[in-house]
Amino acid sequence: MQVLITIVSLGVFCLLAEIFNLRKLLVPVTVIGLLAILGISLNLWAIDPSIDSNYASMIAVDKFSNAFNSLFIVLTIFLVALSGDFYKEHQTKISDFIAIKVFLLAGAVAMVSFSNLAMFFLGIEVLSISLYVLAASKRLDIKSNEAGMKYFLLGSFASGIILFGICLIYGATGYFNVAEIKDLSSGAGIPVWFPIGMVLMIIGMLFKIAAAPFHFWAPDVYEGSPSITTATMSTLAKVVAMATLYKLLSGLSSELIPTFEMVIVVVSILSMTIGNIMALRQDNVKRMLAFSGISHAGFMLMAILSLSTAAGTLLYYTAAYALAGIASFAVIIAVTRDSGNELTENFNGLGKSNPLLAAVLTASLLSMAGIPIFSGFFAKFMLFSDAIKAGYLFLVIVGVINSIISVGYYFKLILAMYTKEASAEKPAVPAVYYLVAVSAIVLNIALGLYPSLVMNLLN
Amino acid sequence: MNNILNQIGIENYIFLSVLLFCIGVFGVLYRRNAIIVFMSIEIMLNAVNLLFVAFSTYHQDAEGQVFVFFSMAVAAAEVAVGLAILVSVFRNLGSIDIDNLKNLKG
Amino acid sequence: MDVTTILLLLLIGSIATFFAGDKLASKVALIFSLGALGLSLYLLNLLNQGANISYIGEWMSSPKVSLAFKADGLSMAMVLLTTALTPLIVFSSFGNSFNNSKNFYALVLFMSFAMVGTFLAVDGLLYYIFWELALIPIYFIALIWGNGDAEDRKKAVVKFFIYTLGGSLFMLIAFAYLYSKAGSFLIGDLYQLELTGTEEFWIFLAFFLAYAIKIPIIPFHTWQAKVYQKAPTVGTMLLSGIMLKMGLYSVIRWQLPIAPSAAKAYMPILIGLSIAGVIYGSIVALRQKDLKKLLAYSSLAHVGLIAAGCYTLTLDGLSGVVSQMIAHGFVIVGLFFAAEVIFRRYETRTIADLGGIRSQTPQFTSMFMILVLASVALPGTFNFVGEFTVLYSLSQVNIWYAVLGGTTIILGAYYMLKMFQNVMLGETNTKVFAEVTTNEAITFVAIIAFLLFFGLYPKPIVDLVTPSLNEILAVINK
Amino acid sequence: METNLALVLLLSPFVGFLFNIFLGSKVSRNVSGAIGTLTVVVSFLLSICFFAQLNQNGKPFEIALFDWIQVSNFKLDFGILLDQLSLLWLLFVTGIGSLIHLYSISYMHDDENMHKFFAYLNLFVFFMITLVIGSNLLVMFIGWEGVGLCSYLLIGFWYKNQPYNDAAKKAFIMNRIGDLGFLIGMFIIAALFSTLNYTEIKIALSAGNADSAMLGLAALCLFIGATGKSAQLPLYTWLPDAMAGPTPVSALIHAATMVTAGIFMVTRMNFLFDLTPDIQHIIAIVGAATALVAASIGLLQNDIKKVLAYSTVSQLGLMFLALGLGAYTVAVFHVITHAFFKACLFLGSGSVIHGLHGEQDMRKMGGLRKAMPITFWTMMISTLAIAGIFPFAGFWSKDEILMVAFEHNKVLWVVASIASIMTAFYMFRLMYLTFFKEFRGTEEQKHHLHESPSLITIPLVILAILAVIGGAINLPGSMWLNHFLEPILAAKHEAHHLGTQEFMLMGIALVGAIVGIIWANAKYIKGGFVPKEDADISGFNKTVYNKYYVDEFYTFLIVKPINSLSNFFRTTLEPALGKVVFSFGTLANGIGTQGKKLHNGNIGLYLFVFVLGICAIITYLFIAQ
Repeated sequence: MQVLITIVSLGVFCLLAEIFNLRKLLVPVTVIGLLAILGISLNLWAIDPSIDSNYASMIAVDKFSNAFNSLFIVLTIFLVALSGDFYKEHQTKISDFIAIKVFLLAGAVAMVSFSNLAMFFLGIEVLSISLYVLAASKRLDIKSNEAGMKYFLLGSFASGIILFGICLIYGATGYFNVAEIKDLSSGAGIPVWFPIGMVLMIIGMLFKIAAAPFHFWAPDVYEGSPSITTATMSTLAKVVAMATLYKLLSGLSSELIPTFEMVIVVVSILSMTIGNIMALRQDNVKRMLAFSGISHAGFMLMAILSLSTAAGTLLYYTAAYALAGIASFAVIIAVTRDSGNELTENFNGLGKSNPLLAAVLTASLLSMAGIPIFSGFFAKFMLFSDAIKAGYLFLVIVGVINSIISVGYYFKLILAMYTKEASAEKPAVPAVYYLVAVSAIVLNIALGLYPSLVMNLLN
Repeated sequence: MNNILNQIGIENYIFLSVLLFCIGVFGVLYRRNAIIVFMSIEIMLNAVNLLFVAFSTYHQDAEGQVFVFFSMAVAAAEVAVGLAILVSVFRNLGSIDIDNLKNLKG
Repeated sequence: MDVTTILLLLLIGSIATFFAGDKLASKVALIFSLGALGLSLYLLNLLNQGANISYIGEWMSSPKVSLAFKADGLSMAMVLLTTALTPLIVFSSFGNSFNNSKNFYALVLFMSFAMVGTFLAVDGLLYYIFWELALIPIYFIALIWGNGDAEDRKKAVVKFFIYTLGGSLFMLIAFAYLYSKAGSFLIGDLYQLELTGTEEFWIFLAFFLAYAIKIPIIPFHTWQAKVYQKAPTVGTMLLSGIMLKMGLYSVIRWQLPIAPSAAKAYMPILIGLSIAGVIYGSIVALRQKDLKKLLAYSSLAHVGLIAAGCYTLTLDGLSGVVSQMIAHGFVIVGLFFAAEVIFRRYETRTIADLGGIRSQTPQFTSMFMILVLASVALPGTFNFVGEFTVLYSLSQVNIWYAVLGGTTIILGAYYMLKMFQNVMLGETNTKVFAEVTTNEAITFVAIIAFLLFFGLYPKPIVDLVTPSLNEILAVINK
Repeated sequence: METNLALVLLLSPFVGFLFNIFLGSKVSRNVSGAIGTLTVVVSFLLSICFFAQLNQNGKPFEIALFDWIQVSNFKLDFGILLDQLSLLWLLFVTGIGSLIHLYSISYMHDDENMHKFFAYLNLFVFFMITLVIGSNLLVMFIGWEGVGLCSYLLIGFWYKNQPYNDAAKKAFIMNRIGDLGFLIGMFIIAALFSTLNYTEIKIALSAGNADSAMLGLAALCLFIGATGKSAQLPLYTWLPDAMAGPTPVSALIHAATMVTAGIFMVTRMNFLFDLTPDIQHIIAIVGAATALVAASIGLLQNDIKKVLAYSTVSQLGLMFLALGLGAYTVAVFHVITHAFFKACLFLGSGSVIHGLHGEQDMRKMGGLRKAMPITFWTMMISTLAIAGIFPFAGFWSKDEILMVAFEHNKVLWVVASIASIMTAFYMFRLMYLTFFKEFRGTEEQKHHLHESPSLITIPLVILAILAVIGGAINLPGSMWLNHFLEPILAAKHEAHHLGTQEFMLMGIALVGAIVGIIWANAKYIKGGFVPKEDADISGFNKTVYNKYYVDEFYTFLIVKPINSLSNFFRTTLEPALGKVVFSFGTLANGIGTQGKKLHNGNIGLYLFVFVLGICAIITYLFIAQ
């Protein structure tokens, strides 16, 4: 709860900063503030997992939520750091944007720390509404408007579904408290609404992680949104939704019923395949990464299949994926900031004109493709390993085939960087991009070299 | 309160809510005017709210009603943002037909 | 002192090369690769004295992966092949100039690092990581510094990467499966697993896919010729000289002992495919128009025979395979270098444009001739020792395998001599062909000296690898 | 001491090779030639020493130098075995080798790459010695392949001429076909006896419990090896083409030494072949057939060296006939006499070609008798020898073969006799066309006609003398060779006691030879016939002239199909296989392109699919439960 409160306070501070004209200091101060919050979050590590009863049992501070919180905070630090330059044309609104990001983080923290469905719902809505705003934040750009509109319509539709699900669960059990629901859910005589409610909630979350067939919004919204928002969606929002889905499932019922596992398997296969195959023919990098994100959602769904043991793996996968995502978006923003579009052509000749950024982007793409020594490899490997243990060899084979396909489009970008000639001179890139990109990829590689750092946290 | 539920039965509330919810869903699916789509979503949310209240009564538990307040607040916030986006869209596009939002595809 | 020092040296060398700058890069790379060679010879000496130069350390606990590097005779032989060829390859490139040479040489050393790691690692996942790591540098080397039409090259290189990666990923599944059974990736634990027939079959198949593409065994070879042709010669040398040996080594180290009964059950198919590769590669090589492509197909034919030797599951087969791997590594590097020497002067590799070189350059002719002869396994060269032993082991399994596999000595002579005739002989070419430089000559002489010395006295190598092969055979036949 | 001497014997030509290859271009031609010759002479002298020693104590000298190849069930070493058989071969290899080196100093004097020539020639002698003195099959195989290599290098010595290179390549590949047989044979033997050492195989065989089918296969495979190297049916076609090389090469490699390697090997492995009578029959039949076919082709050839080449093939056939009949000594005897007179004939023809500045077509010769008397007389003697005229060396050895054939199989005898008559005919045809009548070449050539220098004629004379007296080593009666080889060949072939039948056979052979000579005389001296131009040859003659179209047949049957298969693979199958792999990518891309149409940006569709997804999942869950 401390974390949540401090984050919200930081958000409020950001808003106030506008009033006191502290715009120049805003980004550094927010980053420092977030680092402090990260410290708090890590400090909580020693505390026994317990439900924070001081706040009406709304928040549960356990290892799972703590670990994910820390990850979210790290991601937010990167995203905020990138915002400074990204919004430099919009100085007057910068505190709004940053405040929204911080509030978004608050929503994210609420989502993984909930021990009451009310908290869950509030978290998800805080996160979603922040994203609607961010997606549509380029007011004069019709694409940004369209992205915001699409995201909003589909998102609130999904919210309605989730809400309906919560309602049915409440109706079936009479509780919003997760622990109580779990107790009741395993007992006999539970009304039929309960599974329906569960399913509706899960479907809502599947929408949030952009799993097929609920993925249609993702490419459009990713493409239309300002790049920094896309970065937020594809890294932070996706990771949050995935963690929440995991927590929701493991929190509400002890075991998935086999038929429902089948649904997850099908959705996972569909997401992987559709994501990868669609990504092959994309010219817009953001759109391509959107489809890549869809396929990663499919991969992450594998973790659901070994619900009791896969928390560590999921944390690792999300961390690896998000860090690679941050690194690649840092480069993408840096490269495309002056061109007005995100077509692959912008990357032509980057290997010569800016070898460091090219190397970072290459590394992050390789990580997403699952090439060792990057953490993406271990992430995939552990997922596969867990899935095999759970007896889903077939799913793993599909996953592997998809990994092979994915190399095709990741390498398209790499090829553009190294084999094509640059069309125009690239202007200098501010240092912050280098800083973010390099530190994200270094973290990624560090996770690759020492997977135990993360793996052992939750096991 | 008990009496009313005894007389009518919780199932009927559920059916009503589901019906309302479905009306909302169909509204979302078939209408092309963004405002009407918004309203349909509101219908969906309100159907759920209704059900929350019914369950709250059924379980003799106030939490459900408290939740409705959350959900109404959230819905209001959502619509506020939604309308803002809609205004922005209308300014750029001169229309609020969602079928015209086809710049992003492929 | 253990084998990790070689790895560290190569890794540091790679970084140092990168920071040395474009001018010094090649020299720094040469120094480090020579250092690695010296170090591996020193370690070999330690090994021969009975010292323990293996290393095992904890890496991660969940999944349980260890930093396990075992240096037995087989591994050391392959490490030596790598560390001996790397300086040679680096040195051979002194006559070329590369853009961004610091990146280039850093990648070469990094690749060498990864390959040494592959040969040493005895932890499944660690091995797999090195296996994949080796792929990345060669991808960039071929892509960025390759020759020919950029679009064509890109297509070929990307296909190569995706194809080999695809195969390897199935191996990864196999490892994941084995891990779920054994709870460990250590090779010793994997050897001891009791697998059912079906399990073994699928695991064997997964490994086979990875190795058959890498080696390559037909019909998984389609990436090979184009990539060899398009890659810069250094890349081609790395690929053909060392990298495809990774596949063959892995067959011996991983595939056979882990799934021996599948290997036994499908032996005819495996040997048949391999030998079909011998004949097919030889026949395709006959009419190639491009010198490097011809050599690529010759390589296909040779590794086909080597692979056949692997699958005989006999000591002779395996020890012949090791000899032949080393011999082929050297000879193919030499042959590609000869192609490069010609290219440096004539700027073409089209056989039809060549010819009539011999009269201008007697030294080069002699050295090229010796390499051609080594490649057709003339007795007295190391290649003969390997080929003889492999064919002998095939004849032990079934005399017809030896007969069919033996056609390589006929067809090999046919296409190699035809190539030599068209490239070197005939009326004096109108274009001037400068005699080889001292640097070039040193490279050739080193290769030739190696091949001839071990051709006459292969005992050190055979003695080195036999004990470890016996251990592996004991596992296979348990 | 003996070891060192043996090593010197072996390595001396190799030193010559190294000297000539590295320093040859820096010293004068004469020095390089002299070094090349001397190193072979050293080997020759050492061979004589060893021979003398062996004659004294009768103990063969065997030593294992160092381990070489090691496989699971046995170990192979570099071993040297100097016994009666190897020393005999050594003597004539190094002896004739020395003479031919001497000859080459003059013959090759104008060639820019003379030092290379000597280098290769030395290398050849080195490998030939290796082949002969190895103590196991694998060492023999080194030499076996090594001489093949040298043959390749020397046939293609004038490398600027692509047809010559083709001939060289052909020789190497044909040899390699045989070599594969040799290898397989070795494998079988190694599998059976776990050794390749001659002595050990012999001991193992005498135990007599080996599978006879496998033995037969081994013998057959080894014989296939021999047919390659010794140019027997069906692998003989390379030898006539090999005449592309300089004439000394033809004399040394393609007449006297290398091509007899097959006979050496079979003789070496006599204990194996003796146990496989079926294979011996095959050998005899192949030998006889080769003798006849090659002789018949020789009848109509116009290239002086081609005639000699076919004659060589034919004579080798006779030797194999003897081998097949178990008469190893007889074969060896003929090998030695043949080496003398055939080397002489080749060198003589070289002298003629030298005198005519490269002309090899007999139709453009004639009347050279006066201009080149030494060449003429030495060649005449050798011709008489090869034709089997009493008392020249060839008479004795060939007669022995015919006798053995008569004893075993009358058909083979008839075939061999016909081949002999043909031999006499075409050899005299050669002599008549070359040396008799008027000169048919250009005026300029006629103007330059001269006898060759003494470095060329001395070897001719020496060889001619040997062609006369060479038969002495195994005259019926003394049978020195038989006795000498007894330790190796274990007296399997009883020496003929001279009876009526023998004399009668000798007479028949002699008469046959004379008939051949008279026939040639009638046609070319009396009739004054000169062979027609290529275009005018017709009918069966044309078939024979074109060597029964065997080369064309091979081209059609093997070379063409392989090449078109290669083309098919290269242009069709390879891209197709490549496409299979690519097709996965293409398929994925295609689906992607189609999928783009599905993601059409319509929110209505997105919502619809969303709802559809929900309905599907819920329906499924209800049905499944």
